[in-house]
Amino acid sequence: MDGYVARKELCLNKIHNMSGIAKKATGLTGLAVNANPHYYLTALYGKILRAVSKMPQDAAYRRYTEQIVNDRMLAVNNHKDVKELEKAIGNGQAEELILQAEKELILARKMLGWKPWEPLVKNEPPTQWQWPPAEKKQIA
Amino acid sequence: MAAREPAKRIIQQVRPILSVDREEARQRVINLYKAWHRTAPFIVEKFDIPKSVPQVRQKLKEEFIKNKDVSDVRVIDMLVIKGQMELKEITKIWKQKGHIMRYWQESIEYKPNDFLSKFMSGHN
Amino acid sequence: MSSILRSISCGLRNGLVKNSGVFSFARRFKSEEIPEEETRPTVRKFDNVQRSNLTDFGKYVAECLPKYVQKVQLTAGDELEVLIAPDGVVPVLQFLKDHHQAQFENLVDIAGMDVPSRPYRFEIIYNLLSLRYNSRIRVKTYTDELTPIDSCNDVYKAANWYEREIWDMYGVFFANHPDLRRILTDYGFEGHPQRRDFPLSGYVELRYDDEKKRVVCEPLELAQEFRKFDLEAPWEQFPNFRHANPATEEIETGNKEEK
Amino acid sequence: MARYFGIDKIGKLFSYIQQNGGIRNTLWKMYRMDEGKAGTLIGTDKYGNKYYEDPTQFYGRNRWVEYVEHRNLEYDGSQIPAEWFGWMHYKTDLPPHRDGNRKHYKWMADHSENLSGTTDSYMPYSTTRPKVEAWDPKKSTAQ
Amino acid sequence: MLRAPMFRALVLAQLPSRAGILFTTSRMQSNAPAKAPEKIEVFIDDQPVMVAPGTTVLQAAAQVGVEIPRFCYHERLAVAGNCRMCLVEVEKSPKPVAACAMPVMKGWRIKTNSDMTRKAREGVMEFLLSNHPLDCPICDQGGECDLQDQAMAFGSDRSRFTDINHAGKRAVEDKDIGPLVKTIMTRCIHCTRCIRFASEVAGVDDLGTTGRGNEMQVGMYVEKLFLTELSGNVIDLCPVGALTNKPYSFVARPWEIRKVDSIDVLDALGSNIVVSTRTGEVLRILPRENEDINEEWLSDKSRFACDGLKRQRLITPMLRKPDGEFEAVEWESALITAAQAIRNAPKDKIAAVAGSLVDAEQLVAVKDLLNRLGSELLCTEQKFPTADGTSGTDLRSNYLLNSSIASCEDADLVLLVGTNPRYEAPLLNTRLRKGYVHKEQDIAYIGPEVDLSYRYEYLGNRSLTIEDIAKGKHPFAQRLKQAKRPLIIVGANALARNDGKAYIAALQSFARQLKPEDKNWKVWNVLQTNASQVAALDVGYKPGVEEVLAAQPKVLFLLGADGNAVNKENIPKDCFVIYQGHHGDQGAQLAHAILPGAAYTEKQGTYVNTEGRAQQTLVAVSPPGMAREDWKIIRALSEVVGTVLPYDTLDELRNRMEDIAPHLVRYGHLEENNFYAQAEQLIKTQASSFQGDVDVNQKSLEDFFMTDSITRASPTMAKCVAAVKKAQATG
Repeated sequence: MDGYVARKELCLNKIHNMSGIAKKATGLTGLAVNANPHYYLTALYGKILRAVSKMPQDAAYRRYTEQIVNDRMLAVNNHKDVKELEKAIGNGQAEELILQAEKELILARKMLGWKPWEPLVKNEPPTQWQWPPAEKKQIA
Repeated sequence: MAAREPAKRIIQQVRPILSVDREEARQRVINLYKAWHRTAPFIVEKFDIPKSVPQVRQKLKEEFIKNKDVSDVRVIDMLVIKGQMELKEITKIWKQKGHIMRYWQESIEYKPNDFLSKFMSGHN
Repeated sequence: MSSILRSISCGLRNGLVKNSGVFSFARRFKSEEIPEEETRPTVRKFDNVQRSNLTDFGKYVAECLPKYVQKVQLTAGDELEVLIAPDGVVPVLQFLKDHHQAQFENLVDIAGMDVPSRPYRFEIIYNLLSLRYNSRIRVKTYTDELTPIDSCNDVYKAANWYEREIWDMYGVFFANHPDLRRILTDYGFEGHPQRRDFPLSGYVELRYDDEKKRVVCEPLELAQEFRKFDLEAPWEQFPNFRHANPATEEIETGNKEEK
Repeated sequence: MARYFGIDKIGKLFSYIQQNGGIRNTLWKMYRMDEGKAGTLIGTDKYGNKYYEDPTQFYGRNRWVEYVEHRNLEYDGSQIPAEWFGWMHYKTDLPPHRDGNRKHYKWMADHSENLSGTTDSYMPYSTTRPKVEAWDPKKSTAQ
Repeated sequence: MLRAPMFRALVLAQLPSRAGILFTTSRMQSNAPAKAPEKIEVFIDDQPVMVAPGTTVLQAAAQVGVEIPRFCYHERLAVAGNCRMCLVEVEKSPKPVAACAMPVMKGWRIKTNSDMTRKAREGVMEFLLSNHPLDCPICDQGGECDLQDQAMAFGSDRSRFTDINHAGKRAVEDKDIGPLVKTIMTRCIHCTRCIRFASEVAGVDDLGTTGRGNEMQVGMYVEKLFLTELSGNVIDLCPVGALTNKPYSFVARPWEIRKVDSIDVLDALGSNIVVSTRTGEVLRILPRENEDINEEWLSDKSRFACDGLKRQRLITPMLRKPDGEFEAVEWESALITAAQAIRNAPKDKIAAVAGSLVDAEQLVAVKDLLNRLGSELLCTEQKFPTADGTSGTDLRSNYLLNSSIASCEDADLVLLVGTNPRYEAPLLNTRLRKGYVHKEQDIAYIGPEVDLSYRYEYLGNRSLTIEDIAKGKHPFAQRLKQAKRPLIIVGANALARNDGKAYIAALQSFARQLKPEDKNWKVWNVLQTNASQVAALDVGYKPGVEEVLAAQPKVLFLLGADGNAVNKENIPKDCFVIYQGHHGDQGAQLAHAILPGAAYTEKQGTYVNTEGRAQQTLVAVSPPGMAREDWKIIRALSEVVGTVLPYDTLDELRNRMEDIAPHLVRYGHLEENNFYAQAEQLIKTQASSFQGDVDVNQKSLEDFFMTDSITRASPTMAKCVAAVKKAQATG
C-alpha cells in the first residue's frame, strides 16, 4: 500500500509539474478533479459535525469523529493551497478527502438511527466463540 | 429492516423469517400453492413433459402434502421461500425438462424388502 | 494498520498536524507490553508493530460500537477479528467501510463455517480489506438454520453473490437480499452441501438415461469403494509438534463491564 | 468474347455430358458426387478408385477421385491409398505409377481404410485382470 | 538347541512387565512365587514408581506410561541391546544407559527427555540413517516403519550428510530366503530381531550375522531357504523395510488400506488376525495380539494363503447340464432346482456333510432346515470315535484341547500322540517350544519321527506303546504319574482313524488316573485340525461320513466338504449333490448344483477353536460376484423349499444359536469343561483294538502349506511347496 501511495504521489507530482498550474486528473478512475475542494470540504465537515452533535456527549464514535473532523477542518482552514492541504491531512488527494467526508456523513446520519453507543444488544452463547470447538469437553 | 418491523409487534424470542404467526405462514403457503397451481399448464406446455396438467397438479399436491406436519412457523417460511425460488426457476425456464421430471423419480428402482428378493438382488 | 502509524509519524515529522485525532487515538491505546521476538524456527514470525497496531484498532472498533461488538481477538498472531452480534452486521460493516479511520472499502470474501456442536451452528465471516491503510480485518457473526441475517448488499455490492453462495452452501437466509437464489448447485438440488451433516458423496447421482433421452437423478450407489485414508501418524503422540502459537488471543476492549 | 459471356461454359457442359456418357450417367454422377465434371484419367488404384485431373479447373479443384462404383455412397477420404494421397494433396505432381523414385520396403504396411463407425472398428478393452478369478469347471475336470 | 541358562535369566528378567497380562490367567500362578515381593523405588522423569528388582529401565518407564524408543528390544525376544536407541540419562551416571538391558537400581533417577538423552538419541539416529538408504518412497515399510516414525519423533531435524554421491553409504547384497520374505538387506539396521526370533521362537538357527563393524551382515551363512512355518513373523518384527512381505510387495500403503479384525480358520487354533483390504480386495493378513491364542505370531499358511481367496472362486450358482457340463445360472433357477430335488426326495433321505471351513451359523441353519424337513443325517467330514455311534461327542471335553492353548507352555511333561503340532497347529508348537526352552518342559512323542523344532523323547510309532502306557507298563507312564502338570495331546487325525476308539479308550482312562498337583489341571487334550469341527460337534453333527452315506441319501449337501471324505466312489449313485462353498475344489466336482458361498474374510461367522473358544470373523470384503453369505443361502433355499427358517437377520440366527449352544455366542470366552468321568465311562464301554502304527498326516514342511480349498488355490502356497521340495532335493 505504501508503495502504491508513493507511486501515486509520484505520478501526480508529474502531472502537477507538467501542467504547471491546474491539476488535470486525479489518476483515479471515475474521480474527477474538484476545482474548489476547500468549499466542499468545509461544507461536508460542517454537516458531519452537525449530525454528530445529535449523539450523546460520551459516545466514542462522536468523540473520535469530532476530533478527526475538527483536525481536518483546521487543516482546511490553515492551508489555502490544495497540495499543502493534502500533505497536511496525509490521507490522499483532496478529491478523495471529499469522498471520505461524504461517506462519513452518510455513516454519521445512519448511526443516529442505529445508536451503536448503547450497551451490547446480546451476549453470545457461552461456547459460541470457542476455538477449537472440540476443547469444550476438556474444559468441562 | 422490513423484516424486523413485525417483530416489534409480537413478543418473540427468535427473529422471524417472514411470518409472525401461523395464520400468516398458512396464508403464504396457500398463496404459493395457488401460484404453482396456476403454473401447471405452463409447465406442461413449455417443458414438453410427458405428463398431463392434472398429473402435474397431483404431483404438486403430493409435494405439499409431504410437509403437512411441519408446525414451526420459521420452518414453514423457509420451505415457502425455497418453494418460491423453485417456482421462479421454472417460470424463468432456468430448469430443464430433466429437472422437472425429477419430481416423478421414474428411474429409481426401489430396493426389495423381503428376505428372498433381497437375497436374489444381493442387497443386505 | 502500520500505515496509520506511518501517516501519523509522517505528520509529526512535518510538524503540520500537532494534535491530530489519529495521533491521540494511537497514543491512547498504545499497548504497553511488546511481545518477545519469535525465534522458534518452525513457528511463523510476525511483525510486532503491526500486531500492536491491530490490537489498538480492535479496541477502537469495540469502543465505537459497544452495542454490537462481543469480542475482539487476534488470530494466528497478527490477524484482527471482530466478533459481533448478528444484529450488527450492517452497522459494523458500514462503520468499517465509511469511517475515516477504517476505510475498509473492499469486501474480499464472505465465508461460512459450520460447527454443529454450537448453539448457533453457523459462523458468517466477512473478510475486509482497507486499501488506504493496507490492512485487513475479519468480522464474524453467527446464526443457525432458521435465523435470518441482514444482507450487507446495501453496504457492499460485492456481497450479492457471496451471500448467494452462503445461502446455497449453508442454507443461511439473508434478509433483504435483492436476488437470493442458488448459485453453485444444480436446479432441483436438495440440501446444502457445506453443512457438516451433508455427506461428502452426496445423496443422489445423475446419469444420462439413453431410453428417456435426458438426465435422470437417482439415489447414490457407489460402484467403487469410498476410499478413506487413515492418516493418523504414530508420532503425533510426541509433543514436539504441539507447541505452536495459540489459535486466538483475545483483546480486552473495556466493554466487558458494561455487559 | 465467348468467355466473357460464359458461352464456353455451355460448351463445357456438353463436353462433360459427352464424356460422362449421356445425361443419365451425368445425373447419376451428380447424385453420387454432387458434381458432374469430367477430366483426364490419370490412374487407378488397387481398390479401383479412379483419379482424374482437369487443368482447366482452378488449383485445389483440378484433381479428384471418383470412388469405385460398388462403394455407392459409402465412400470417404480414407479409402485413398497412401500412394495416391501425395498426388491428391499436391505434394507431388507424379502419380505413383509414373514416379520411379518411390521405394518399397518390406516393412511398409498395406493400406487399409478407416473402420470407425463400422462393426470392424477398434474397440478398446480392459487390460486389468479381474480381482477374483472364477473357477472354471472344465479346466479342473481336465486335470 | 537353545536351552542355555543365560536365556532363561534374561527372559525371567522380562517377566514383571508382562505380569499384568499374565496374572489374569491361571497358568502364571505357578511361576509367580519365584519373584521376590520386595520392590524398589525408582524415579522416571521425577515420577516415583515401585518395581520388582531386576526390572529394566525400559520396563520401569513403561509402567508409568513413558515410552522409550527402541529398535532391537522386543517383549517376546531375548534382550540384545545392540541398537542403542533406548539410551537414557540416569542421574549421577556419566554416560547414558541402554534402557532395555540395564536393570534398575534403588533410587535411580531416570531422565527420559533430558538434553543428554535427546542428544544421545539424535546421535544414534544419525548413525543409523547414515548407512540407511533414502528409499522410503519405494519401500514397502513406508508408513509403518519404526525407523521413519522414530526419526520424525526423536531424530535431528538437520542433516549433516553431505555425501551427495552416496560414495560412503553401505550397500549389502539381497538374499533369497524363500518365496515369502523379501529381503532388501541394505535397509537392515542390525537389530537382530529376526535372528533372535528364528532361534528362540521358530527353533531354526538359520539366520545369523557375519562380519563386524561396517561389514556386518544379517543373513544365512550359506544362501538357502528360510525353512520354517513361522517365517512371516520376521516381517512384522523387522523395524525397517529389510524384510518385507514378498507377495504384498509394491501393493499398497498402510494409510490407504482398511483393517478388519478377524479370525483365522486355516487351522483349528483360531488365531486372531487383521485383514487388510482395499477396494474390495484382501491384500494381506497380519496377526492381532491375543495372549490366550497366538500371542502376536501367525503361521505362514494363515498369513500368506489370502491370495487363495482370489483364485478358483465360485462366483455364480451353477447347475450340471444333462451332458455333465456345468452351466452358470441365476440364483433363482439354482434355488428352484435344488428345492425341487429336496422336495422330491424322501424326508429322511436328505443329508449334509460339513467341511473344514464352515461357520457355526451355516451349521445351525443347515441343521435346522434338515431337521424341519425330517432328516437327521448331518455329519462332519472328519471322523471322531463315538460310542454306540452316538454319544462320543455328546460331551465337549472329549474333543477339546481342554487345558487351553496358553496353558500348554506351563506343563512339565507332555505326551504327543499321533499329532505333529508343528504343522497341524504351529502356534501351539511355539507354546510347547516356549515351555521347553524357558520352563523346563519335557516332551515325549509317539508317531513317525518328525522335526518338532525342539528335542523330544521319542517313544516310537508303535501303537503298542500307547497300550503299554495306558496300562502303566511303560516306564514313561511312571513319569507321567509323577509329573506335576502332565499333558496328553492326541491328534484329531489319529482319532479319525478306524481304530480311533482304541486311542481314546486307552489314553483317556489313563489320563483320568493321573493326579496332577493342581485339581483343575486337565490332562486329556485333543488337537483338532479343522476350524469347523468343534462347532459342528457342539451343535450336534455326527463325526464321520460313513453312517450318512450308508443311509443312501437322495439329496446330499456338501458344505465346503473338500476333504475327500465324500468322493466319486462312495457317493450313492442316484443322489442329487448340492455343493455349497467358496472354492471350486474336490467337492464342487461331485455336485449337481453349486451354490457359491462366502469365504471367512467375507462373512460374519462364528468359529470355535480347538480349546472350545467361540470367536467371530468379520466382513472385510463382500463376497465376489453372486456369492452370498452361507446362512443366507440356506435361509433362501428354505423359503423356496417351503419350510421357512425363522430367522431373517444374523442377530435372529445368533439368538437361535444361543438356544442350541449358549457358548457359541460368548465370543472370546473360554468355557469350563468338566464331566471327565462320564466321558470316560461312555467311551470305555466300547473299547476296541489298535490297528497299525501311529501316523501323522503332515510330516514335513511341504505337507504344511496345502491342506484345504483356500490354500490349494493359493499360488503363494504352491510356490512354497515348490521351494521346499527344491530345497530338500538340493540338500
